[in-house]
Amino acid sequence: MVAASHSITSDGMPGVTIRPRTIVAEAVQLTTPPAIRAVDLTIRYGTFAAVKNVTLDIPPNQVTAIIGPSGCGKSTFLRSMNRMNDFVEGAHVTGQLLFGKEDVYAAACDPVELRRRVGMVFQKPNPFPKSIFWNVAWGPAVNGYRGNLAELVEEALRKAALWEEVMDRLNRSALALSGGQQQRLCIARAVAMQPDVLLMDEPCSALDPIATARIEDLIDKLKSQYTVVLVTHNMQQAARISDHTAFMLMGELVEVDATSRLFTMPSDRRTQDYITGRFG
Amino acid sequence: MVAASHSITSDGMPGVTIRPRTIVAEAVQLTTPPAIRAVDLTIRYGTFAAVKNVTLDIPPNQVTAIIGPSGCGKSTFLRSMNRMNDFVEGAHVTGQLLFGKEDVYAAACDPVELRRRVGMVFQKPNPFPKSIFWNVAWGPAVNGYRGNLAELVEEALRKAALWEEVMDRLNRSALALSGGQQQRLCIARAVAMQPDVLLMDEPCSALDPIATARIEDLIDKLKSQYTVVLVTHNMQQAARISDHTAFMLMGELVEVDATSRLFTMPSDRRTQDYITGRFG
Amino acid sequence: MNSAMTTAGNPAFFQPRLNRRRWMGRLFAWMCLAAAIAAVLVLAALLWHVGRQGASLLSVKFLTSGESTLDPLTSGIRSPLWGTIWLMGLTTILAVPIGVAAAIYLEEYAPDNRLTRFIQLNIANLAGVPSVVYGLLGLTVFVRGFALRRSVAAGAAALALLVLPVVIIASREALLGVPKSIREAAYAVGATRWQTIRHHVLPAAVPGILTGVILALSRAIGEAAPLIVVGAVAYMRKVPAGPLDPFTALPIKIFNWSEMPAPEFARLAGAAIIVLLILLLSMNGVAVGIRAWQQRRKSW
Amino acid sequence: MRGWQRLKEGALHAAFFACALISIAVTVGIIWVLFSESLPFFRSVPIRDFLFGLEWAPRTGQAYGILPLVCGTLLTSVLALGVAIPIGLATALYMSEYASPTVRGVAKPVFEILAGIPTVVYGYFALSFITPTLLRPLFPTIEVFNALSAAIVMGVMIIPTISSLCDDAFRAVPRRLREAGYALSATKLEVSTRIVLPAAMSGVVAAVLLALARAVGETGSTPKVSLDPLGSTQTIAAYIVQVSKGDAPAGTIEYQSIYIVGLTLFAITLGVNLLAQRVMRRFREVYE
Amino acid sequence: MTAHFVNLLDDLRRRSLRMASEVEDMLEESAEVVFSGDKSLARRIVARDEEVDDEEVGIETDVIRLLALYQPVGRDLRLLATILKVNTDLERVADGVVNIAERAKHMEVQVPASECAELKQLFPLVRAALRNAVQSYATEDAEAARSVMREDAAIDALYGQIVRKAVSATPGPSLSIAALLDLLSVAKNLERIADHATNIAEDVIFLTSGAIVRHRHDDATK
Amino acid sequence: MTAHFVNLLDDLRRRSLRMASEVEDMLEESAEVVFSGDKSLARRIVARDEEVDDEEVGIETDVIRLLALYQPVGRDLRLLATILKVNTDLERVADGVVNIAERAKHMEVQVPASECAELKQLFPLVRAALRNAVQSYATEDAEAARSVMREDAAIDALYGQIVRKAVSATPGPSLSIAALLDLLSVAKNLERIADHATNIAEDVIFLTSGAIVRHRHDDATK
Repeated sequence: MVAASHSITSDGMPGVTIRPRTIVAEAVQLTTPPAIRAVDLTIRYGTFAAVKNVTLDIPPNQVTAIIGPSGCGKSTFLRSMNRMNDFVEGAHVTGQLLFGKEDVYAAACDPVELRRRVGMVFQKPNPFPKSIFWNVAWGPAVNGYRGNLAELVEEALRKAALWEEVMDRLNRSALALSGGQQQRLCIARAVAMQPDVLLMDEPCSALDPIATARIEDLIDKLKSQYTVVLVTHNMQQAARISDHTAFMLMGELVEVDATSRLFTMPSDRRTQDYITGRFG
Repeated sequence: MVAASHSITSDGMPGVTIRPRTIVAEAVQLTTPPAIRAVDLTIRYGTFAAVKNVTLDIPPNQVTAIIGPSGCGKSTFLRSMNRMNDFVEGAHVTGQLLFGKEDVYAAACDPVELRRRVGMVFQKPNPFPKSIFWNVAWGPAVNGYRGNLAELVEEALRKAALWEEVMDRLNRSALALSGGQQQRLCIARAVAMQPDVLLMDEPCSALDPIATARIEDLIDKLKSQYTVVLVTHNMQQAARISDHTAFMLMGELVEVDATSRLFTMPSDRRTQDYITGRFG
Repeated sequence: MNSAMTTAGNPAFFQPRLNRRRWMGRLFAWMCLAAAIAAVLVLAALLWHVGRQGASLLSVKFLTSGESTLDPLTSGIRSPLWGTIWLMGLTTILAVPIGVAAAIYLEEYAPDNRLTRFIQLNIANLAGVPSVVYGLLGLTVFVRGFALRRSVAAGAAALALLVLPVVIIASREALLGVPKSIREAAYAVGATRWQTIRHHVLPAAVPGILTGVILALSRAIGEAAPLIVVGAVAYMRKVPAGPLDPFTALPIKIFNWSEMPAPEFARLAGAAIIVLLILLLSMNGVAVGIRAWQQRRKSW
Repeated sequence: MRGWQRLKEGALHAAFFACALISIAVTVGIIWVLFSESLPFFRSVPIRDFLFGLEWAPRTGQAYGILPLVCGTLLTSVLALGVAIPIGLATALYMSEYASPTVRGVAKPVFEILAGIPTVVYGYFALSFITPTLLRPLFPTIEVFNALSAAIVMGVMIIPTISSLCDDAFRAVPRRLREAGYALSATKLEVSTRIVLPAAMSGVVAAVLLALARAVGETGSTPKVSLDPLGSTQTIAAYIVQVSKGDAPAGTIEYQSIYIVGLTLFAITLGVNLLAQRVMRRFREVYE
Repeated sequence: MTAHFVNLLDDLRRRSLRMASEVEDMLEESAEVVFSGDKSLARRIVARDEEVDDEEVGIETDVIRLLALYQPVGRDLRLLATILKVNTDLERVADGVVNIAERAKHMEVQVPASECAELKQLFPLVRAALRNAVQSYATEDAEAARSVMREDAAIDALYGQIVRKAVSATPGPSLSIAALLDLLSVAKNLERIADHATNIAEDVIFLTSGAIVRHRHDDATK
Repeated sequence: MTAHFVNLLDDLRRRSLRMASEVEDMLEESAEVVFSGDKSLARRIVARDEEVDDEEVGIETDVIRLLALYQPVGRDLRLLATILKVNTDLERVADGVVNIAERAKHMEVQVPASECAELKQLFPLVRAALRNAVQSYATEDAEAARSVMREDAAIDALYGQIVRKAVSATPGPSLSIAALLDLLSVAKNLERIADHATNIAEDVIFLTSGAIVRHRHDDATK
């Protein structure tokens, strides 16, 4: 269980509380151990391999962007990190996906518990058709949060830079908010679970440029507290907000590098072609 | 009725056939008369003015992009050019919209005839659930095209850079094509009507970057034969493909200029703020 | 429009014949309108006819008195009305929980395998099975097999089976209308499947389910054929006191009266129809109201 | 997940599954009942006579040919479709393409009411209004229980089914297809009949088939065998009701005959339904 | 992401201005070296130049990085282009200052004061030109930039005077050819530093108006 | 829009290369002016410089335009940055050439051949350096660029030799101070042209590898 969520350790399963920070760095080249590590990860839908032998470290407290053309497997890869692919018929995973020391696809790993620690924000804003307050409070409430819910909601909304805009209408329906506000609400909802990692699946693709800019600013602020993994097909967005960028093509990881390096001096020809638009 | 359409003067209304080439250039500063000219155009939905007093010339055989934040009226303005707004309940137009010399909103103007000469491509690819051939041939057939349909279809598909890809499966359903191909098919469909003007309403917003690049290349090629008016909320796209860019804000036309000028030296503070992302 | 720049093709190849097309369009629109009006006229004629026949007999006494053998025009519909109420109550209790549960299974739990597809196909077919066949099923299984005899319970059970597929389909539609993104959102904050269904999917689907249930019941309320087959009696003065008592119902009484040659029975049937239609309309009204409310609320 | 939570999840899953299985039990029940009750029938009547016999006279205990019943059913149903298809389709086109939102808002509930009116009411309407008031002046020889009035009423009864399902099919055609049509200089008529209608065609066909299935399954008028719409016919459903009303004692051949007749009805409607579903599935694939 | 980019852009601009004031400083010090012959100061100038060189590379890398990552347009793009151009000019100014310092260091035989009069006049003029150019860059003041460009003529004239005087000079024991060449070299470097100041002023005009006024001073200074 | 942009980028690159060969030409001509004293040729060089100036402004405008409109990344961005930097260097080379031609024009008294020996050596070296640098730019050949950078030392050495000789020379009737200064100025300009050639070579290395090797020749030329 994560450090902050001590309120839910009451279920008497202390065995699951392996904390990433206790690992003795096994990857010597890294100063801090990766938040998530994929080792030779392959994801198949039936016979089709959507993700092929990907090995990648997601560094903690940074923004890692995954870019690539439609159907390159980037979304599938992202969704494997909190096992949202479980809901896809016929998805099959081989290789390892380590969240800290824990293998996400091991039998001992409970996806419900995992998702509490690895939050997710989706392509289209998907607030619950409830009040703004309960949108944020529902996740913690259902997971037996025993602190002050109102405080938690305020804190999450503040972190998502939404508090000022909604503080006087917490009981109104979340569906009355604008698209950009809804997406920030979804971020607040994820943040309220006090996760370690935030997965974002094209979080701005349904928003206009202005709302996009606000979300991007927000992601930039959040990365000091969370590990952010962002899938986007907007290369400029990856360039703007990520610290690291991974480029995928037909299920394979072609190149991963510091973003500023990847966008000025990509080392792989295919990356070069993709980012300069010469692809396909 | 407009000049080229002398075939329909059989309805006994010869008085309407004023031809623009007979004009003694009234706008001296222009070398060629504009293809479309909006003069003090205002479009209201009920009491809400979506477009306010816009005066703008669309130069022929060039690409004019209209940019602006969501809800700035750019789409409404575009759709006024072929009277697609007629289908919107409560839309009301004042001011003039001249297509050549003809006032599009005059009682004498038949929107059906107008739309044959002012083609449109929509945000989401919308091929008919028919064969590829009939997608292209349908418009001309309905309008009593008397030439060789097969040749017309081939020519249109070639112009839309799609012929090579579909020549051996013209009888297959258009819905089996990829999104990018569908959009090019929609362009071919518009082109087959031999219009003077092509209106494009965010033609790439539903496509991935690769398909987008192909459509943009295509628009660039088409502008030698057609006047293209393009609405986009992707500023980069406007920068890449247009010759002129108009920036709209809250229904007003803020600035219009050569694209390279607008994107390096915008003269209006609001344009500056919008293109550099400081808006809102 | 600068005809100078129409370089592509020759516009002379087009012969749009706009006047003819405009004229045809108007003609067609009028034809369609006429068809729609014709359908409405039938309804008007029906209502007018029924009203003319039965309105004068309507009174509180008509609702509360039993059938008179002496003077048909003093007959009332006490026992068929109560029979119908009993039937509806029991049918709801039997069909709705099972139907909604089955729909939840199919939408939320079922894996995409042969069994699931078979269940779905089977339900779609059940919805198309004629009501008479349900009557035969009820007759064999409930009346004789479970020895419920010709009771309200047997009739309600047959009706419950009749509306079950409709309830399942309507509930599935309602569940399907809840966007997948809402479920994903719930799972992503660490909710279990049941928590997701209980807190988000069901509340969002309830209006749709309710509408479907009401419409299914309003179909059941007018059914005569299966009840006749199961063995509702046409003539009965008593009101059923328990689920195992014999019964009659409004549609059966209407069917019975309308087949009688004497004109006063046609008037009685008309009056009963008015009662039945009022019941139906109020149920439909509730359903339409719920739907309108839901559509206003739903903005995802 | 806590232990008890896991248990609860599992129990609920099992319960929901059980409910879903009930639907299969119903089908199995129907088929088992129909077969087991009608098997004894063939002990006394040869299958050949049943399938190809041209007379249906169970009362006299001699003729058990199903063809007249099937013919009667189909005649009534086809006549009903003849009334319902043009009106239903035109109504649906009007509703989805021409009607303003206000008109729609009024008309749609009216059609729903029409759809919700029970069969018995229509039967009453046919007997007490259509035949005596409308048809008798035109065809003085018409019988009280005639196929024509049954067909007209049945047709009216299924108009809402057709118009509502077609309306749904037309409205499922995306708005952007219509816009594409208008942008290609088409008139409303052309867009309606040459884009919307073909695009929704399989939905229309499915609607017609479902309406047919409903017509087949409904109780119509009563006895006699003929293809003359002015004469009386008997439909399958009507036969079952008629026999049940008469309280035929179990074990008699008349009692068994309602099961074999029910089986026939079940087979016909099942066939039509399966066909409709196939068409419907193809229609859905186009847009989903 | 605008907020982040705006901050980065502002940081970069401030870095460029810091480098500019560093270079101004060095120019000031070089005057001291020339007129006092302080060799350790000369060495310090050379050392500072290395820092300037590093900073130049750093700023250029960052400009490219911001161009690649944030794809600026409008004024942001003009600012980045200006920073890039000013950066090059500042580095060249620093190089010129180093040249002056190097020359001054091995001015073994001091140039007689009589020969130095014009040089003593030239130094403050050039320093003022650079200071004003940097100032106009800091305040984005096109008018100030134009006045820098106008003043360049005076510097050129003074430099011409120095050259003419040198050409007509008679080398002898009090004025070796080497000393003369040193003196001319210092003057030449100063003149070029003033040219770079003019370039900076031109860049400021580009920044504010988008116009490239290089090679067209007549129009621009009006 | 890639196809369009690729074409524009290619056009711009070719324009830059054309300007480079123009400047190479001018350098060639300036040698002729120096050693033959052809004054009309000198005037033609000055005229050509104006064209080069215009072209420089044109190319820079286009670089900014492409940056604003197409927002390139990766190699495209590096190419644009390189074009921009090479552009500046080429313009400065042209300025140097003009300076040489101007000097040569008023070399009233011809410098004696004995004094010119090293200059005669220097010209072809510098021309080779510029040609090789432009060549490496045209072929995007980092190896060739590195060899240009290595060769710069020889040019610096030769220039040093010329300066030392001048310092130790005795001005007299056969060698006026003015002539000596002209000679030195030509040599100085040549040396600076070679520096610009080195800059171009550095830019080529940036283009091919993304590394900025300025001020770090030791690493780069290895």
